[in-house]
Amino acid sequence: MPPQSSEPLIFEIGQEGRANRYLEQGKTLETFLPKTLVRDELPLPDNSELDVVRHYTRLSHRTFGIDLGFYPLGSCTMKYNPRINDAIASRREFAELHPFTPDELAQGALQVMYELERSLSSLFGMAAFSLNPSAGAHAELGALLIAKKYFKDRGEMQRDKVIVPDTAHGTNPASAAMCGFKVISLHSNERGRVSVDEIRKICGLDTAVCMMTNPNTLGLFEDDIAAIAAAVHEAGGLMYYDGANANAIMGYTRPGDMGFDLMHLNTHKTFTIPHGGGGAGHGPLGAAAHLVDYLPTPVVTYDGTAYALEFDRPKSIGPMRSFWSNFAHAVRALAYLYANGEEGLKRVSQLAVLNANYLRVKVADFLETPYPETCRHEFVASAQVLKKEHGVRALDIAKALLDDGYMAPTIYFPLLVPECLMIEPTETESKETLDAFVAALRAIVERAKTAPQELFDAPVTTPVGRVDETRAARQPELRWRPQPP
Amino acid sequence: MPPQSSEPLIFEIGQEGRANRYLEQGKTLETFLPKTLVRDELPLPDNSELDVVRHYTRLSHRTFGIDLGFYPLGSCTMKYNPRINDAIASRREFAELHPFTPDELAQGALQVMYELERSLSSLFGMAAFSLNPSAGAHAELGALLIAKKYFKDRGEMQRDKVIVPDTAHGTNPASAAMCGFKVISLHSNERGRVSVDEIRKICGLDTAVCMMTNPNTLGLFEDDIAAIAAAVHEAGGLMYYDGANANAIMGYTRPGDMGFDLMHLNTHKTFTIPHGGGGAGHGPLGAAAHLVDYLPTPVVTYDGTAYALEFDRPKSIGPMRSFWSNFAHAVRALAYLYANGEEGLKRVSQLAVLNANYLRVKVADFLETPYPETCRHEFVASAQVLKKEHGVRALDIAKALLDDGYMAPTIYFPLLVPECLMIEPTETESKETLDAFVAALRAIVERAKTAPQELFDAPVTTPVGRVDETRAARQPELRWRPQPP
Amino acid sequence: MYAPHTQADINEMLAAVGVDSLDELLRVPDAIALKSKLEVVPALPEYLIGRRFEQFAEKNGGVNYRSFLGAGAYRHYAPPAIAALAMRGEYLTAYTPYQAEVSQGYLQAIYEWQTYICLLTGMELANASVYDGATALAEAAIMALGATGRKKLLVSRAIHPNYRAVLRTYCEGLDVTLDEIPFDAELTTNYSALESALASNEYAAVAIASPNFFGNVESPTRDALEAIKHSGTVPIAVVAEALSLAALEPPAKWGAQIVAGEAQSFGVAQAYGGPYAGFIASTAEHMRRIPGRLVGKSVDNAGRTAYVLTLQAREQHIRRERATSNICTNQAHCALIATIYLALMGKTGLRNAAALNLGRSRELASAVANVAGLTLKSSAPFFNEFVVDTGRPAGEVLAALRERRILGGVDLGRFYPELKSCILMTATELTTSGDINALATALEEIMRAPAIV
Amino acid sequence: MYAPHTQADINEMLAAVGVDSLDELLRVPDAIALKSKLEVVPALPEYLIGRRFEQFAEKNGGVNYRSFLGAGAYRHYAPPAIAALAMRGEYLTAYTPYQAEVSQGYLQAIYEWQTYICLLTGMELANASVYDGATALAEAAIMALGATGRKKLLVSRAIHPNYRAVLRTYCEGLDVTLDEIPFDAELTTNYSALESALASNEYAAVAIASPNFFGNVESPTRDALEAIKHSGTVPIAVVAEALSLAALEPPAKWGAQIVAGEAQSFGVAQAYGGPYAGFIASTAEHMRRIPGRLVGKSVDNAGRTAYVLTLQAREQHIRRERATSNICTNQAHCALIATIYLALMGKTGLRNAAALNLGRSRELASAVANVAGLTLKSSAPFFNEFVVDTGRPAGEVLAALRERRILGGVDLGRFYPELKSCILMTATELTTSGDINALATALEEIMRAPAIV
Ligand SMILES: Cc1ncc(COP(=O)(O)O)c(C=O)c1O
Ligand SMILES: Cc1ncc(COP(=O)(O)O)c(C=O)c1O
Repeated sequence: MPPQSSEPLIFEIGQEGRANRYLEQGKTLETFLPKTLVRDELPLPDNSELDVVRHYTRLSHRTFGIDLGFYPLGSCTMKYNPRINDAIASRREFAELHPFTPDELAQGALQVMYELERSLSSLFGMAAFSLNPSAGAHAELGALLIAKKYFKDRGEMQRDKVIVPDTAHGTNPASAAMCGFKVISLHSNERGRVSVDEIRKICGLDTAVCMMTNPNTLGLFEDDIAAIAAAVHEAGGLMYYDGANANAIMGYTRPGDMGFDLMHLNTHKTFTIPHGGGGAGHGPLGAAAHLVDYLPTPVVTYDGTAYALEFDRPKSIGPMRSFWSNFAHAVRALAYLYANGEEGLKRVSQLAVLNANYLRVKVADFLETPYPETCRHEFVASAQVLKKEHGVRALDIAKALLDDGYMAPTIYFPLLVPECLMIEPTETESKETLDAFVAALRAIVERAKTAPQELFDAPVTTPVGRVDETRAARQPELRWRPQPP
Repeated sequence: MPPQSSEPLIFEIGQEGRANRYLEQGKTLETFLPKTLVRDELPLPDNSELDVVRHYTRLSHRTFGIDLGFYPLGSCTMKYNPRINDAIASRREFAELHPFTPDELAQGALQVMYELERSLSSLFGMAAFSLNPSAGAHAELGALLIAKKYFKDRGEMQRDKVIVPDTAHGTNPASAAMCGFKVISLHSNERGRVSVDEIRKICGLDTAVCMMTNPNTLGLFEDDIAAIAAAVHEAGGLMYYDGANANAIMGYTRPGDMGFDLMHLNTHKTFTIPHGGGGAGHGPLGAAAHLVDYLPTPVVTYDGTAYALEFDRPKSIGPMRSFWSNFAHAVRALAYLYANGEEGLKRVSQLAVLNANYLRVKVADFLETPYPETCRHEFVASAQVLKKEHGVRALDIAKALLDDGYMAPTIYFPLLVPECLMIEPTETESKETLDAFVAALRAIVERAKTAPQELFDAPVTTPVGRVDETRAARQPELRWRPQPP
Repeated sequence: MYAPHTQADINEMLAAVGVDSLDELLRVPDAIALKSKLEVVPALPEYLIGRRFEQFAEKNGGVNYRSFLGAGAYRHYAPPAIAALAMRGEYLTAYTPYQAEVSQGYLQAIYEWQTYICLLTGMELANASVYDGATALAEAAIMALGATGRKKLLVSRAIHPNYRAVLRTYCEGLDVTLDEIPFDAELTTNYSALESALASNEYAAVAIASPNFFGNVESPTRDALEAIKHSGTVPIAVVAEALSLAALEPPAKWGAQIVAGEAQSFGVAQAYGGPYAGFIASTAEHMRRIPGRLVGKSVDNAGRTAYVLTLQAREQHIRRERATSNICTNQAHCALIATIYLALMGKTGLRNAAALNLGRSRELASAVANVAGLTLKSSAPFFNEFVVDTGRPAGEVLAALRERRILGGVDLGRFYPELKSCILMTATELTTSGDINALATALEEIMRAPAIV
Repeated sequence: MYAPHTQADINEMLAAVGVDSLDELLRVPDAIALKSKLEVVPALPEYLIGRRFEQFAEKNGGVNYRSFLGAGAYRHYAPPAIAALAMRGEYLTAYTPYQAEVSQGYLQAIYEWQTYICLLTGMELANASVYDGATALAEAAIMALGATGRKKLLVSRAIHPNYRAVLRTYCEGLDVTLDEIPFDAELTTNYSALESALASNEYAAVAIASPNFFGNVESPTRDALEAIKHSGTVPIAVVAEALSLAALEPPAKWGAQIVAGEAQSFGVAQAYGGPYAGFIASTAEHMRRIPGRLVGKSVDNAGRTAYVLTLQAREQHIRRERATSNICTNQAHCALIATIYLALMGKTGLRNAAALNLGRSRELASAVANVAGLTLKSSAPFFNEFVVDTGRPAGEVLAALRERRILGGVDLGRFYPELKSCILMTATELTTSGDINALATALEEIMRAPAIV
C-alpha cells in the first residue's frame, strides 16, 4: 500500500449528526433529568462506521506487533500469541459474565481460575496464588503489602528496608516505595550476579524483603540463590521472586525450591497473553504456606463439589482491584497451559534458552557481550565500543533495526551495562528468523563503522522518522483541543 | 511500518516436521489403507503458526480494500461492509450447519432464506427468487437456461438469439453463449442508451432474450425501458435484468414494473456482502410469475407453520450448485435488509445517486464526461483528450490514483467509451472523501499535462511498481515448483 | 443505512449538482415508477438485528446434534488462526485484484492457492477458484467439450448426485448428452461398463470421483484407462473430499487430465451449503481452456517479483461470448481460507488429519457393523464415509436416531432408488468415541424394534 | 508449545552454542533442581482445548439469565466493528510503544483516548490508562497525597465499596488514614458531614462518586465545595459508569481536580471482572504527578507530526523508587477498545445511549415500585441504577428470582449492614420490556409469599 503520509485525528474528521444506528432513538436527556444536571455540550466527533473502520485500520498499518515481525524486546517475552486463546476468551459465556454473578451460576469461570491457580502453584512451588493483581508491578505491590502486614503481625515493624539489585526492573523499587519501604540498591558483582557476601553484609533486623528475579535481567542464573535466600531468611527477611523471567526455568527449578516466599508471574509474558500495546496484563501473586492467608482477596476455593469466591479472609491485605481478576486473561493463560502440559512447558523453557544462547554466540561475533557465558532466556550486548569509536549508540542500532522490519531490543536496561541491548528471542522464533536477525544486526554494526551517519538518520522507511522526544517533554501536548468556534 | 520489500512464498519457508498441534497424533495412513493406494509424497511446507500468521498478516499489508480507502470501482458497488453481518454469519448455528440437516432442525436457516427471498421479490417486483446461483454470472446462466427451457416447452426452439447492448458486462454474452444462444450486440445510441427503434428492428421470431441493465453501465437510466420491453415481448422474447446496478433504483422503480421477466441481483454489490478479493458472491435469480416454476432448485417454501426446501419442481432447470445457496451470504444480505428496511433502502439509492452526480459535476470540471446529464449510481469519464494531447491514458490515471491511496475506477469498460474511467462512489462515502478524491484526480490531470512521464511511471509508492502483464501472459508461470532435490 | 450524509451535506451536494431534490435525481417515467408499499423486512437498530438472528440461530437445532453427515460437506477442525487472518479487512473488502500494484498480497495468496491445488492433485496448473465442486465438474466438462469438439459426456453414477444434477442442468444449455456409468455391488464404478461405453469414441470426457460418493476409493482398471486413452476422451477426476488428497494417490497418477474438486474441507465453514471453494486443475495442454481467474508470476518495472492476473484473454470481460466461461466473481475468499488452512496444517498436519479420518471412520464402521441387522454395503477401501445397509427404509432409522439427537447420515434413497435401505455415514477427526458409542447404542435399540414398513 | 524447532534445528543450534544437550543449558544447582512431578493441567491438542473450555463455558449459566446486575460492571451494546478492529494482530501483539517510529498508530490511538477522556470529564489531561476504576481512585489519592503532603484521605461512603476496599488496601502501604463520610437517607453523600470533616484541614483529598454506588447523581452543595477549597483538599471525582458522562455535567464543572474512573462501559466486555480500563484525568497542575504512560504530540526529524511516550521522568523505569507510581503494563488494549467504541458511537450515539439508559432504568423503577411491598429507597435523580427496599432479607428475594432465571441485582447487605433488605438494580439500553415484565411478574409472586425470616 502507499504508506499513508499521515492520518488525521478522529477529532479532525466527521460531521455532527453523522450517527450510526446501533440503538433505537431514545427521548431527550431532559425527559429524565433536571435540566441543571444535564451537560449542555459534549464535543465528541460523529463519524460513520466506515470512516472509523478506515481510521483504525490505517492506524494499525502504522503499528508493529509480533504478528508483523521478530520482537526481541528483552524482559518482555514477546512470544507468539495463539489465536485459539482469544477465540476462547471471546466466547459469550466468558465475555458476558457479570462479576457479581452468583457463584453457582459461574462455576465454569471459577473452575478456570481454580485450575490455573493450582497449576501455577505446582509449577512454581508456591502454596497458593491469588489471581487478583492486574500486572507484575501490581503483584509486587501486593507482595510488599503482604510483607508489611506480616511483619506488623509479628511485631517487627522496624523492618523497613527492601533490597533490590541494580539489575532489577524499575517496578521493584517503585513498588517498595509505594509501601513506604526504603530501597537498598545492591550492586551486581563482576559475574553480573548478587553476591552472597553482599547480602549477608546488608541483611539485618531492618531487612523486610529481598526482591530478585532469577535468571536476572542480564539473563544470568543466580546460582547462589539458595545461599542468598538462606541469608535473608536468617536475618528474618522475606524473599520475593519477580517472575518476569519465568520463561527460563519451567521444569528445571521453582521459585519455591529456590527459597522464595512470594512471587509474581506476568502471564502476559510467560503465558502468551497478548500484550495489547501495553496491556492489559495479568499478575498472579504466589505465596508460600506461611503467607497464604495474606494473599489479596478474593481467592477461589473448591470443596470437592463446587467452586467459590472466598472474600472473608481476615489476614488478607484485601482486594487490589475492582473485581476478582483480569479474568479473560486467566482464560487465555489456562488455555496456554492446556496447550503445553508439564512436558510442553519444560520444552518452552528449553527452547527459549536455546534460542537466546544461539543468538548470543552469533551476536558475540560482532558485538561486545559483557557476560560471555551461558545465558538463559535472554542476554545483553553492549554498543560501548561502537560508541567510543564511532559515536554510534545503542539507540542508533535500535532505530536501524526498525528499518529492517524488526522491533528493537530493550535498550539502556539493565542500567549497569552501558549502551545496553537486551535481547530476548523467545522459543517461538525459528532458527531462520534468528539467522536473518543476526545478519541484519551484523550489517548494521558494519555500517556503524563505515557509515555511522546512516544510523544517526535511521529509521528512514518507517511512517515517521526519528521522533523528537525532547520537544514532547518540554512542550507537553497531551491531547487534541477543539478549535474555538 | 517499513514496507516489506517482498514476502517469500509460503513454500519457500518452513521445515519438514514443523507441525502445529491441532489434533492428536493418529496412526500412519498405511494402518488403514493398502500401501498401493497411499500417496508416497506430499510436497507441502510445514510452518509454525507464528510464521503463517506473519506471512498472511504481511500479505494483508500489501492488499488494498475498502477498509483502507475509497474504492470507486464502477459497476462493482464497493460500499462499506458492515461488521455485524460477518459477526452474525460466523455464529456457529449458521457456520456449522450441515447442508443435509433435516429441515425441521434448520428452521432458522430456512427462515433467513425465506425472509430474504420474500423481501427481494417485493423490492424488485418479481414473483419469486431462487437463492441458488453463486454470483451474477451464474444467475445469468440460470436465467438463460430458464429461457431455453421455457421456449422449448412452448415449442419455440427457433428462438436462438440473445440481444445484448454494447454497454453490457462481458458476463452477459458469455452466459448466453454457454446456453448455445447467438449473441446480437446492440449499439447504444448517442444518448448512451438502447433505442426502441433498434430493438424493434432486430426483434423477431428468433429473439429469445434481451439482456439489459438499468441504469446501464454508463450510469444512465434507460428511460424507454417500458417500450423496449413491450417490443421484446411483442416479438415473443423475454426481458432479462442484470441487477448489478440495482443500487440505483431501490424505492423508485422495480425491474418487474419495467417489464423484466427475469433478473439477478449481486448481493455482494447492492447488499454489502464483502467482495472477499473476488468472491464469494451471491446471485439471487428472480422470475416473474410465468417463469417461477423454472427457477433452479431448491426453493424455500413456507406453509404457515414450517419452512422447507423444495426440490421436486418438475419444470425447474434443476440445481446449479452443490448445495442450496451461498447461505452465509444470504445471512449477511438479510441482516443488511434489516439494517435498512424499505425506507432505508430507498435512502441508499438516493444517496448513491447523489454521490455519483456530485462526483460527476466536480470531475466534469477537468475531465471529459461523454454523457453530461444526470447519472444514476455511477458515471463515466474519458481520458481521450489527454491521450491525444499528452499520451496519458486511462490506465496511467488509474495507476497514479493508487499512489494517492485510492483504488482506481474501472477502466476500459464499457467498451464504447474510449479511454473510459467508470466511477461509482456508492452511498457510504462522505462528501469529504469525494472532495478529497476530486482534488487528487484534478491534480493528476494537471500533472498529465505538465509532467506526463510521472504518470507513466506511476505508481511509485506501492509495494511494487507497474507490473509487466505481457510477460505474465507470454511466459505463464502459474505456480511455484518444488526444487528438484 | 451506513450512509454518512448529514442534511447539510445533502443540501450542499444537491446545490452543486444543480437539482432541487433527491427525487428529481432519481425520477423515472411515471409508468414504471414504484407506487405501492413494499414488503421488506422492517428496519431495526443494530442491536436488535443481532437479537433477531439470535432467534434464527436458536432454531437451527441440528448443530447441537451428534452428526454423521458428510456427503460433500465435511466437519473438519479449523484452527482459529484462520479466521483471525482471513477476516482481516484488507482481504475481506478487496475485490478482484485488477490493480496488481496494490493487490500483491492477495495475488500472492491466490498464487499459493493455485500451487497448493497443483501439489495436492499432482496437476500442472490450477485456477483461482470456481463456485464449488459441482460447478467445477461442469466447467471441467466444458473444457473437455471444447478440447474434443464432441457433444457427449460420460460420468460415473458413483459421483455425488448433486454434482451430476448440476452437470445435467448445464448440459441442457450446452445441448450435450450426459450418460452415466453404473456402479457395481462394491459401490465403485463399473469399469467394464465404462470400457464398453467408450468404444464409440463419442465422449468428450469421462468423469470419475475418488473417493466416490459412497466414500470408496476408486481404482480405475488398466483396461479402462487404456480405453480412455484410446477413445480420445478427456479423463476428469472429481474430488469432493479434498482432505483425501493428503492420503490417496493424486489423480494425476492414474492419468486424469482435469481435476474438478471442492476445497470446503480445508477450513471452510459448512454454512448450510456455502460459500465453498471449487477448484479446477489440469495438465498444461488445457491451460487456455481453463475457466476463471489465473494469477501469474511476473516482474514490475524495476524487475522485482510481482504477481498479476494473467491469460485474461480467456475471460468474459475480454472475450465476451467467446470466453471459456462466464465466471466473473469467484470464491476467492474461500480459497484464501483454504490456503491459510493448508499453510497451518502443513504436510505433517494434513497427513495426520487424513489418518485420523481414516481411523475414526473405521472405528465408526466397525461399531455400526457390530449392530445386529446392519451391514456394511461394500468392502472397498474408503476414506471417511461408507454405506450401511439397514435392511429397512433408511428414513425410518434416521428419524428414530433424530429423536435421540443424532443425525445418523444421509438417506441414500433420496438419490438411488435401489439404496432405499442404505445410509451414508461419515466420521472425521472431530467424531469422538462418545459420538460413536451413542450412535451404536441408539442403533442397537432401533434395530431391535421391528421395522415399521 | 508453539515452538518451531525441528530436531535438526536443535542439534545445529546446540552445536553452535557448543553444548551437548538442552539440559546442560538449563542446569541449576542440584539443591534447587526440580525433582518431583508437577500437577499441571494435561497437554491437549488444540481442538480438545476448545472442547474443554466449551465445558467450562456451559457451566456459566448466569449469562443466560435475565440480568439486572450493574454495580460497577455494565452490559452495554458493543458494535461488532470494535472487535473487528481492536483484535487486529498489530494492536493485539504490540507492547508498550517504546519505539515511536513503528508505533505511530497505537500512539495516536492512545492520544485519542487521552483526548476523549479529557472531553468527557472536562479535565485538562488524562493518562494512557491504569488498571481499573478502583486502582484509579487509589492512584488519584496518591497524587493528592503527594500534592498536599498530608496523610489523611476522606471518601464518601456512597463510593463503590470495592473501590473503597482497594483504597484501604493501598492505604496500608502508604501509612495513610482513610475516613469515610456517611450518606444520607436519600442515598447521597452527606455534605454537612463532609463540611465538618474538612474543618480540620488535614485531608489530602476528598473523593465523591457521581453517579454514586446507589446510582444517584451527586450534587455537592455550595458550602461543601467552599469547604473543600478552603481546606486545601484535592477534590477527586469517581466515575464508575462512564456512560453517565454523556448525560451529566462533567466533574470539572463542580471543581474536581482529579477524575478517577472506569471505562468498561465503553465497549469493554464484562468478562467476570476484567480486564477493564481505569482512567485518571486531572487539571494541568497535577501533570507531573499523574501515574503511568502519557502520549504526547511532537514532530519527527522531518517536522512531520509524530506521537511519542512522554514525561517519562515520572515513571518507574526512569525514576525507580521516586516514580509517581509503580505501574508499567497498563490496560492499553481496553483503552483502545473504549476509544473505538467512542469513535463509533460519537456524540450523537453516546447521548442517545445515555438517554436510553435513563429511560430503561426509569421504566424498571416504576415497574418495581408498582409491586406491593417494594419501595424505591431514594427519590434522588439516578442514572441507570437505583436501590429497591424489599422489606425482607434481600438475599431471599434474589434467591427466589434466581429460581426464575433472573439475576435481580446486587444484595446491598453484602456491603452495608443497614441495607440488608435492599437491592441495587440496573437497567441499560439492552434491558428489554420483556425483561422488566418478567422481573415484575416474578417479584409480584415472590412478594406475595410471606418472608421466610
Ligand atoms: C523484570 C520485570 N519485572 C517487573 C515487570 C513489571 O511487570 P508489569 O509490566 O506486568 O507490571 C517487568 C515488565 O516489564 C519486568 O520486565
Ligand atoms: C454489470 C454487471 N453484470 C454482471 C456482472 C457479473 O456478476 P458476478 O461478478 O457476480 O458474476 C457484473 C460484475 O462484475 C457486472 O458489473
